[in-house]
Amino acid sequence: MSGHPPLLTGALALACGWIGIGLLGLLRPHSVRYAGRVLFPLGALAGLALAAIAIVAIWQPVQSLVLPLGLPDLPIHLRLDPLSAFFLLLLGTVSAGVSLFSAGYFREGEGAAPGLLGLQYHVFLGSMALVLLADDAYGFMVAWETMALSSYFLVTTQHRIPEIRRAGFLYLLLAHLGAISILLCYGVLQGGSWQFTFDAMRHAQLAPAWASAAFGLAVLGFGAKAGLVPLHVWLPEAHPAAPSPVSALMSGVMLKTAIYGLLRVSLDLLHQPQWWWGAAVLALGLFSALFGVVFAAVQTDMKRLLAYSSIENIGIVCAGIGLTLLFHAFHMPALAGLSLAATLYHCLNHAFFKSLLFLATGSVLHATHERSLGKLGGLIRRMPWVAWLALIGTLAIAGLPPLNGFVSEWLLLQSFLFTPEIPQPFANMLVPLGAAALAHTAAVAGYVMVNFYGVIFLGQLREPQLAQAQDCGWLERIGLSWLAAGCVALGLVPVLVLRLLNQVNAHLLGDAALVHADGIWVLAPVSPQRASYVPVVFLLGAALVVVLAVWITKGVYHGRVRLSAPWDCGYPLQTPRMQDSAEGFGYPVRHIFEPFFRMKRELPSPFDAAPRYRVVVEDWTWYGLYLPVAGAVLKLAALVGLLQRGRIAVYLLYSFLTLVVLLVIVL
Amino acid sequence: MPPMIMNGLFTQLLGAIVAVSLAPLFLGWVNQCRAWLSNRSAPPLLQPYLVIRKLLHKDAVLAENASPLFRVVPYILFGAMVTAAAIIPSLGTALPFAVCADAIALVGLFATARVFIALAAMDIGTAFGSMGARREMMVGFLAEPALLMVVFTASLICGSTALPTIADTLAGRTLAIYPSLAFAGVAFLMVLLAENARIPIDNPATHLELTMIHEAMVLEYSARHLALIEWASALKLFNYACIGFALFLPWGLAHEDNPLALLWALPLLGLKLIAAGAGLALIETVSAKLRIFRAPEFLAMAFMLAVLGLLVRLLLGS
Amino acid sequence: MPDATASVPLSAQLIHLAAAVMLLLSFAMLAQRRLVSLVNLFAAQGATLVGSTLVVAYSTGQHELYLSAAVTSIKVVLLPYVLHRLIRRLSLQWDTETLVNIPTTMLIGLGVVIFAFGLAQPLSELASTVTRSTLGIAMAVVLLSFLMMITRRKAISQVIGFLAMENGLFFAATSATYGMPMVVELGILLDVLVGAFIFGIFFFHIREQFESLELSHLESLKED
Amino acid sequence: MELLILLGLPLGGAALLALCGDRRWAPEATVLASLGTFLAGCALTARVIADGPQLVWNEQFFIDPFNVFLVALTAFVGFTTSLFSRTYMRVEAHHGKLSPQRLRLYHSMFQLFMFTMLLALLTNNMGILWVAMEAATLSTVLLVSLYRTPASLEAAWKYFILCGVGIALALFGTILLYFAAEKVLGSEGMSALLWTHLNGVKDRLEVTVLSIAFVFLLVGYGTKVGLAPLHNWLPDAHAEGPTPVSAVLSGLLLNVALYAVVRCKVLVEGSVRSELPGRMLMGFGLGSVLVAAFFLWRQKDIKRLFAYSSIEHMGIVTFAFGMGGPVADFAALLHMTVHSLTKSAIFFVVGHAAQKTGTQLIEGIRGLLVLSPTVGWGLMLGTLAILGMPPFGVFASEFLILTTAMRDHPWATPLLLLALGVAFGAVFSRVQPMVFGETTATRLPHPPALLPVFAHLSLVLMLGLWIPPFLAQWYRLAAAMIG
Repeated sequence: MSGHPPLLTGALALACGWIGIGLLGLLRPHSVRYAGRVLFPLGALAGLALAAIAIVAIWQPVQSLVLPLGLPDLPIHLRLDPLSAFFLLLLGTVSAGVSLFSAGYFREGEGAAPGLLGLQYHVFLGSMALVLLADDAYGFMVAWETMALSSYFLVTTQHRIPEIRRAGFLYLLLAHLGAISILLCYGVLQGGSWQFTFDAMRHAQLAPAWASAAFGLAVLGFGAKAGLVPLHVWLPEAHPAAPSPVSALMSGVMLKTAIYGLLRVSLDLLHQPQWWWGAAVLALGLFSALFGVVFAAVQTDMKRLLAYSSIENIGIVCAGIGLTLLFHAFHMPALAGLSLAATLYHCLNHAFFKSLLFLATGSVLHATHERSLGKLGGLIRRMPWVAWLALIGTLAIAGLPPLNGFVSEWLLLQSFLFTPEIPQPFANMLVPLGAAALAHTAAVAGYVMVNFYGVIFLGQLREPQLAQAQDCGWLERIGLSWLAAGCVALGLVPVLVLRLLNQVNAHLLGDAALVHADGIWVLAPVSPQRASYVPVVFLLGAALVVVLAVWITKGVYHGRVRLSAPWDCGYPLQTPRMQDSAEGFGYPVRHIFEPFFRMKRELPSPFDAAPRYRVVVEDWTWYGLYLPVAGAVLKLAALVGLLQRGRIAVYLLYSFLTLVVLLVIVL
Repeated sequence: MPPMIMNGLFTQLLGAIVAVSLAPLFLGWVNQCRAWLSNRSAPPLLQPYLVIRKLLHKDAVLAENASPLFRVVPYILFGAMVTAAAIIPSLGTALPFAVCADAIALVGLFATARVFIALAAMDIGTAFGSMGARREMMVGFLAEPALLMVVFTASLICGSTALPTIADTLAGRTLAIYPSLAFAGVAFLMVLLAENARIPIDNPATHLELTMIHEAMVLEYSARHLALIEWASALKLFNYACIGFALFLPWGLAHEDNPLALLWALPLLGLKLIAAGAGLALIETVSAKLRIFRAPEFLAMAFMLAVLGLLVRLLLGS
Repeated sequence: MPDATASVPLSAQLIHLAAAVMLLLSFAMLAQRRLVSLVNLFAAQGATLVGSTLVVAYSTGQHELYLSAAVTSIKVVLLPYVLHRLIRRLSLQWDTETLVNIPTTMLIGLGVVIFAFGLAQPLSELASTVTRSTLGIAMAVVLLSFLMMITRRKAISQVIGFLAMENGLFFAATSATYGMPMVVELGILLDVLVGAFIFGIFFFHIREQFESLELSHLESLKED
Repeated sequence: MELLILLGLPLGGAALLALCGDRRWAPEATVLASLGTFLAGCALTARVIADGPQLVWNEQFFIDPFNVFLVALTAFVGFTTSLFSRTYMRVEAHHGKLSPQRLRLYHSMFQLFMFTMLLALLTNNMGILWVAMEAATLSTVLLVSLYRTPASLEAAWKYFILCGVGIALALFGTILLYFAAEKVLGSEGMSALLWTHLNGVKDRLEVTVLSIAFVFLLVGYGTKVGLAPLHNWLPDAHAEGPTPVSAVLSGLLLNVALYAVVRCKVLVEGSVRSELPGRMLMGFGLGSVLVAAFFLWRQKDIKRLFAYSSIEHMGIVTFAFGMGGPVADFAALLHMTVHSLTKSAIFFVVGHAAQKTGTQLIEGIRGLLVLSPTVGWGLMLGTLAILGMPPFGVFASEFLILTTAMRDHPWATPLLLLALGVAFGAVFSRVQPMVFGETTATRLPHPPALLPVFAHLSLVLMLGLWIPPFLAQWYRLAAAMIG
């Protein structure tokens, strides 16, 4: 099917174009103007173009292309099918906003030279596009690791700070381990035919055991990238370390490539899932979601908070994947389609609101040079643009109607409501627990987001120097507004999005998996009797009542207003320190979910002259998993070290014994 | 057929208007019952209306550092509650606009209202405001999933998440005992108490700093803003009551086939409300206010009950 | 069985004798403490090697083996001479070294010899030559010198062990297979000589660095 | 003809430089000689591409796809190394670490080493192969001890003794080979040692003899390959010798030794017709990978670090050869190529880094990006390449090897996974702070000679994305021959 399919060629050209734009950056590596006015806007344009191509391609039949590159027996294959097209759309639209923002964001003193940053940034984008286009194991792995590598360099932009170096190392280490297991997964998938193209893998017949092995390796590998518990530890380290646009891309888009890979392997390459795969992924996802949101609630660094919230959202997405596999394994295409649609929808939503919020934190960071929630506050009065746009993101990520976060969670809950029809006693017990966990996660997410927004943007300024904070520049505003608009649009016209998703469903699960998506306004994926949701009318109705209320209260009665000092039950002394800090706000969660945490508290005694309260919340996976492993490695290394004590006679003895042993073996 | 739609719209509009107008009355009724039960001389039944009217006439006093968000929140709150009232089948189940939002969306709507009021409470940056916001959100993230679970139990029975459909199916069925619904009912009651700032979680009649939740959030509001908020919370209580009726006492709602049913659906609703108010007052009087840190346990109990209801539904199929 | 022995041609008997002597000598080297006599033993071993080579050459009439013998004799004469010079230059005449418990070493050595024989048994079955069974002895000599290198603590004795190993190899080459092709032999010999030369250089460097040839000085590079 | 130049030039160069290697123009002379060798190598490869494998000089020399690409590689790396050492050695002398006589020794021995490498690769005679290997040891042992420091002397001594003994065992193996062969091929002439002839009759050779011979050869040459537990000389020699020597040791000597092992394996497998040789190689390979990976965690000296990484990679290659089959052999050959290119490049960079900071200790080297960006990026990229990060070529071969292992020997893959992960963590956690971060060292005047480094790295990059057809063709032919 080679030749030159236009769309695929175009997408490839844009991916390479990104890399080319990056290389342009080396022309004037130290000029901020050049990077901000030329490179990043060009990148944004390329992103939009890519999105356009993807939207067209999602309706087209599959296109594929073979490049004269790669290994001799394995030229690099490319393929553009609805699944990859959907994720390309995600990549294009989100990266456009992020690139516009970055155009105004990067300045002097951001560590590496802007030109170099531009190079790494655009190579990152290009490699992500190639990951989505690759159609053979080798090309995929090359693009995948290039993505990891470029993002690593972006994370370590300010490499002079030891913490950032540590974060980068942890990230690359986990990414590499994940990559190796993905590699092994492909090694299994090619099933003896020495063909590493995905086509060959689709047709390879695997024994169930091998298939399960492949799936396990895939979950391990892609989970390490996506941040499934307990492989999540790099996220809360790397996201705060990276410059905010990079965190936005990593959290918003890169994690989705992992989801893409998981879907590609589990639904496309492995055609016959077994039901317990689904159950396992579902459990894993729900646990990650709960874990992430509960940890997000106790963070005091705004970017760490968002990182944990990413873990939560990825958990929700994985729960969706698990549900899809479950239904698919029991041959319920319609339900599988519903949950797959929910999954992909949530990917798209998360990409938008999470990058929006990360960018907002970036602006806050630039304006205040402060990442700790304990030192921010009241910024809605200093930087209204960022604050109001961030409010949209906050409401969206909290899963509140009529914004986009709610739609995907609504769809997912709907598909949960069908699990009782699964002919598997254990599986259909999942509905109460799964739905409960999901609902609970969503509710706590609302809590987390009120904490996030309230502490950063509302209240009084906690530090005097916040008074100097400036609102962000116009390029940043455009970028933020683009993403915010995305959040609103995705929330208001879900049906149109569902039509796109239907293409993916049909491609992956067959035509029986189409979700009911007629009209434009009424979202009724199964049937209007079953469940329906019309965000626009919903919004209009509420707005109407609000307007009426305003009109009545202002018009019928007088609208007089007096300003005065806050009342606060008449307490005379009020300082900014009296409002809840993030620690204070997170207290109930710490109190309720105590077993989740590994807490160190410093309580003041009644007689302290200068009483101070400190609480450190740590992740037990460190102590339960990572440190023991590291310790074991070091111990082994110490043992191995005994091999070499410097005595030449001993070395000779080794050779002698080796010789003797081998001779004995031979005889 | 147009007449059908017409009286559907009429039903919906009527429901909303009834809710908006009767909500304060319901609140007044509950307070009166409480007063009687605790041998106090009761305030007049229309006290809430008087309060709202008084507040509407006053000059609004705002903190200097109040942001626009702080000013718009009361209207959003009110709007959300009215929208909810319009969606809930309080009088009839033939609601053309009910397709706009099913039960899950309804829960989402309540969550939105909660988030906004909490944000507004944090806006001024006073100690009490943020404390109230924190507590309110805590109650929220425990009560909301419980409510959702209650809804799920019902919708598993009826195979739908649209409230009118649920109400219809439940009403249509021959009277049978649903253990799952019993569990769900108890859970719902607990959620209702918690969400509407009633004893044992909160005490609407107190301004004791350490215990108040809802009051702490609205401390900085005055005049028309406060009026709207009070009205909205009365509406909230009313809505919850109606949800409860739709789920557990769905009888006597008007169906599309006979518009005249509205004529006796309305008094029936009144009766239900009177009974519910009395019951609510009774519960509030006999139970004691919990310490705020006991609240999670109370709500976790509600959550557990709801999930149990769901499990029972799956196991016994009833 | 005497008649069996008698049936073997004289040359073969001589070679067997040489083989036995070599084995004996390597045992002696394994046990020898004094450097000087170690060198002498090494020389003796070389001489035996030359002898056996000559016998083989004569009996099989392969003339390039004469050359090979001559070449080997260089080694026999030259290397011990050089070593003696070195020892005198570095004044190590009276230098002895403490070995790890000679009886144990001997026992291990015996084990090694048996192992070598067992190993060589199947091979010598295949050999076309009269002197096939010497292969086992050659292997034994190689392994014994290996053992000696392991047990020694001094640079020089280690080198001597190394050279003795080369002797064993030559013995295998000549007696078991009637010599490798000439080019190869020359190359091998060249390497050995150069090697010995380099060893000499090393002794001086080590000496000037550490004031002795104890290997215990050469144990600083290790994983710690 | 090319053959004559190929062998003659280094030999003549060695002789010439032995006489007057202390002149000012000596480095240039070395470069010229290496360049000539390289060109001759290219010509030879062109010839072989044109008209296939050939036997020359009454079959004493044999050129087939397997060794010709190694010849080209050897000549190329030798050339770039001489380019690098031109600057490097100047600086060393300028720091007063080396006297002119030492430089003379260095230059001539370098050429001699190149000669022995090429001889070992080109010869068809197992005996000459042995001689060349031994000569390689002899010519490098003095280079390792070039600085005459106690440590370097010790390293050289260990190198000498261990490899000497190993080589002696290999000789015994060779003798046994001959012993087995002369009964088939007869002892007249030297056909009984000619690889081509042996290869022709390999299925008629005696099984027991050959298997014993193989054990001796494997232990013998394996010592030079640096397979655990015979590897102990390797880190010392690499760490203590001058950097160019470390580069050629790691980049060339190990390859050639492995080449010898594989040549023997081909013969033996043909005769034994059993998995045994392959199993042995796999065992050694796996063991080396594991041991090296854990050793990596203990390193404080940067050159030792990369020496162990060489052991690891040789282990991988050996493992791949052990698995056999077209894919694995292809991958192994590719890995040999990219490893020697990458590793020598890394050693070049490390040399400059050590010169700039004046120490080989990892703690001492910090913030190279600040100190000299090119060196910093060179080290970073080289390290990532050697750790098997795409799009560099090392990944391509590891990709094939791992996937093959996953299908054919799944039991081995967890070990490989473990080893690769541990190695990655160890190396990267040490290199990252060297490249990144702050530094206190001051910039030294002399500019680094990074042309070779980036030449190598770009070649490796190319091999990761596109393997030239003719190269792939060799690999395939060689793999077919190795079987």
